[in-house]
Amino acid sequence: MTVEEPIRKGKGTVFVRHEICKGCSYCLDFCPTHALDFSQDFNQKGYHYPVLAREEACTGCDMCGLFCPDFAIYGVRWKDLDAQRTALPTEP
Amino acid sequence: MSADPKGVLTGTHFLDGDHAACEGALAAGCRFVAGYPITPSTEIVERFAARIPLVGGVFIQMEDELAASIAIQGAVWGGKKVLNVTSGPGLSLMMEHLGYAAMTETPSVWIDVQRGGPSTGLPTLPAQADMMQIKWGSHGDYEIIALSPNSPQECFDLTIRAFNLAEEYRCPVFVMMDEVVGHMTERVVIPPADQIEITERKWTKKKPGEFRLYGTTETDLVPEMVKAGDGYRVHVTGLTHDDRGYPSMTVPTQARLVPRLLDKIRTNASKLVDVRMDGCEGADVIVVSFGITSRVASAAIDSARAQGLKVGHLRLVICWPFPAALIQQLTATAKAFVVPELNMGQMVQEVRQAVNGTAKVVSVPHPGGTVHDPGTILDAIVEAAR
Amino acid sequence: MAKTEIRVGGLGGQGVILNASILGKAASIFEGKHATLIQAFGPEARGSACSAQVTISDEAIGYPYVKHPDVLVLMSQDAYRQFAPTLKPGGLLLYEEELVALDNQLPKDARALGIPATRFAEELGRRLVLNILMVGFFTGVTDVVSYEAVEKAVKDSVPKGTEDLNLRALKRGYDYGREQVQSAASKPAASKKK
Amino acid sequence: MSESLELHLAGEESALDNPVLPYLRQDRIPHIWCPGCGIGTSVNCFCRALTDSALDLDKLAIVSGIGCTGRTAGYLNLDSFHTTHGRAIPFATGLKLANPELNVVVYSGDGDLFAIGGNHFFHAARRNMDLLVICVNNFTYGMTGGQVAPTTPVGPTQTTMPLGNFENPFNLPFIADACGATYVARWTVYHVRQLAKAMKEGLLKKGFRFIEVMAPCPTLYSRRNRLGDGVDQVKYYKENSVIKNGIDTKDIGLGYQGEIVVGKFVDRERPTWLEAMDDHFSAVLGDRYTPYGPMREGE
Repeated sequence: MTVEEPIRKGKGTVFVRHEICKGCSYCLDFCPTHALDFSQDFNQKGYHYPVLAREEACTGCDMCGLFCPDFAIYGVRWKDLDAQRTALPTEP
Repeated sequence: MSADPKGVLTGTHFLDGDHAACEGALAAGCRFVAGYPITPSTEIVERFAARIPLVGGVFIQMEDELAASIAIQGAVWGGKKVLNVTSGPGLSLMMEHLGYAAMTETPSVWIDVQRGGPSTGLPTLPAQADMMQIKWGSHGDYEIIALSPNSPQECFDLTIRAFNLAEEYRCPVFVMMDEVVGHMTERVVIPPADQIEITERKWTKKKPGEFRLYGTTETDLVPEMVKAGDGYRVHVTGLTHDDRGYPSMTVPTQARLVPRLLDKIRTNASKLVDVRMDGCEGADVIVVSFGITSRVASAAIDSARAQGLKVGHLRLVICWPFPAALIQQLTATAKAFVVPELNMGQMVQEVRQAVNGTAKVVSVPHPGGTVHDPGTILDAIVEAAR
Repeated sequence: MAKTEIRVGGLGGQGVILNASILGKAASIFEGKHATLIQAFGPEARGSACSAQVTISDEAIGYPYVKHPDVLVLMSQDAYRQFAPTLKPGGLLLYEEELVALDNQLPKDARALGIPATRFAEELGRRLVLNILMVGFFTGVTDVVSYEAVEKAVKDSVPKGTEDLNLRALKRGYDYGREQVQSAASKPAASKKK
Repeated sequence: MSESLELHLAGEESALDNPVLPYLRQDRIPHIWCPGCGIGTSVNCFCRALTDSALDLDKLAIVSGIGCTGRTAGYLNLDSFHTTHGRAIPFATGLKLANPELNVVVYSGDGDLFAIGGNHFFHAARRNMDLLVICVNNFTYGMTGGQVAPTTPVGPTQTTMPLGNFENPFNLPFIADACGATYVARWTVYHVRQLAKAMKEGLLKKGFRFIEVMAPCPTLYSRRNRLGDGVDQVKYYKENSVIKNGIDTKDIGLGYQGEIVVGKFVDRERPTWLEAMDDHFSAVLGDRYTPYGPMREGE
């Protein structure tokens, strides 16, 4: 599976596990830059989950991750992710 | 393996049952007691508190019996062998934790020095009226093992045995003393440590990842154990749990777990039976007794035999599991069973059930406070022999 | 089968239990006999009536209670009131003679020997050794346990540092007991056994 | 681009997943807590504190009682014990004393720790038992359906206070302080960074340490009292909290929808129970004392 690397509009991004999100809205409300919105879709349990609506606003600060009661989202700075990525084993 | 000499007070002593039981616990390797004083069991924890700094271990007096009976279980999962000590009202308070120990299969020894009840009852006077409470007192279905000493020497010996059985079966094991046995002083011989056999905890040899906390086989219903801090990252819960220990409140999990908790004892019942029989073969009347009442009954039996009656004596050393099959066998010759006990008729119900109508069963109840007059038991024997 | 049933009675704090325990220990540990001690806890309060029962026997002891003792050792009037009527016919009463006054409750043909044990204890320096004096008195008057065995039991039972005092108390009680027996024997009226 | 990162960007689980996941028993996630419940946020902060404290997780044990917060033990990938109602502290006491190498954390709710288990809290604090006690205070009994708790403020309706609560609630930090705790703090689940830091401090300190975590119970407290959802409660915490480190704990009782004083109130040193025992026996018994050390029976 190939996914296009998103264009880096901001300093960071978020990762979401849709299926364990319960749509509590903590991440949306306490995102310092209001970068998140609810999805239009439902997950399997019928909740709208967060999506990064304003990529340019995300700093990767991980406040969403800290607030999330369901361990469903976390934020990361691109520079930290790059560091992690270089630590990953390369593809054969 | 043999006992750690550090805890063994080898020699001949003049001890009461409470103190002897404490020495039994120390000899068996008990190094943790969380106690709460209650008459007439207090001397056990007092002695433990005095002895343990010399032996190496911990005694802590908790704020109540609820705390004591769960702190010991924490200590088991921390790796210790533990003793829980109480009497009447304290035992009632501990009932939830009896269930927790049974459900989590936490090996632990519980000494109940029985006093008159119900409620505060007779704090300083004897009874044997908790026999059904330990069997049925916590909610749900479970099995325990119970031993009943009738002398200070047996308080020592059977306490060690209780510790060994607790490790073997991973269940609460009771030493059912009574005030008379607890406060009765006699010679107690404590052998050298190398003559005391100790059952080690069933520590697993499996590695984290391979190990399942409640993993059992069809031939071995008792799971292996680990302790906190060894890297197994176990989860222990009183909820119905699967073999990983994880809560699983489903009908199939309950249907696997609860029967196993019972069967690990019940399928070994014949192995666990321990009685002392005296003249039961060919006896017309058999007296079934336990604890201090067995000594009172022996006086009555002597008198009855002096009158020419054929009387046998069956003393329960292990009361639970109850030796139902053995008693059923004895009905082949015995025409009556006499059951004196310091309660209004508890174990006699088990005898009745075992006999199942094939012989007469005579209850000799006593409300407690003192022991039977041997004459009362004699009268019952004579009446039963007719 | 030689079997002696003893009841020791007094007030909490007089050392009733220790007294009985020393006798039991002397017999079972130091003489190889069998002994069973039962403490009668009264209603919880300390300082009230207190008693202990000791059975000493050559054979294993079944029924552990003493209903009609062969020997009563009494240190208070309350204990006397409670237990004097239970003494076996022909039994022996040993009593603290300044704390217990005899009356007609004692069974006929019972023997009674008194000792001013509290006074002796004060003379030795500690009222607390009253119970050891009574143990010595018992040992001197009866032949249930030997003096040597009792001496060992006392040493084994009393707090460290008090052994000398307690052994002096034991000796004093024992000697007084021997004297009483001899003087009773010399007076035909008091000797019912012969 | 690695496959794991691709999956990641597609919203799937991967090796780069949420850094708190290694602390959780992932086969038990999702958890049972309601949408907007604050317990999960507190656990999230606790996981961050585990990272920051750099403790050996094999030597860390967690003990919970019964109730919603009591389920925490079941989700953390540590030696974890789900005990009986109210008795997490005495169980933890036995565990700690049996194996002093362990860092033992009690994680439970306000009803469990202060109603049915209140007595144990007082005594463990008095003894300075070496435990970190984290109390998630949601002002109600959640698991049983919203009954009045010893922390419910005067005013709100609960199923067993159908006309509104008229009982005075506990001031938890004041109790902990008065009973002798070495560390006392209160934060809300709005204060995620401070809470994670307090939990780290608590994990690294000795003695009886207490952290109160105010958290919403949207299902049975907030909505029932027309206070909105969980997120509305957390916003309320944000707007009404005042940080007052070091303030006298007697002055920080919580009213209904009033000012919330948060902060670190107590940080002091006292010998733990085991230290006191060891010192005392060494002094009194000298060479006769067999020092108590971690040991397994039979070793």
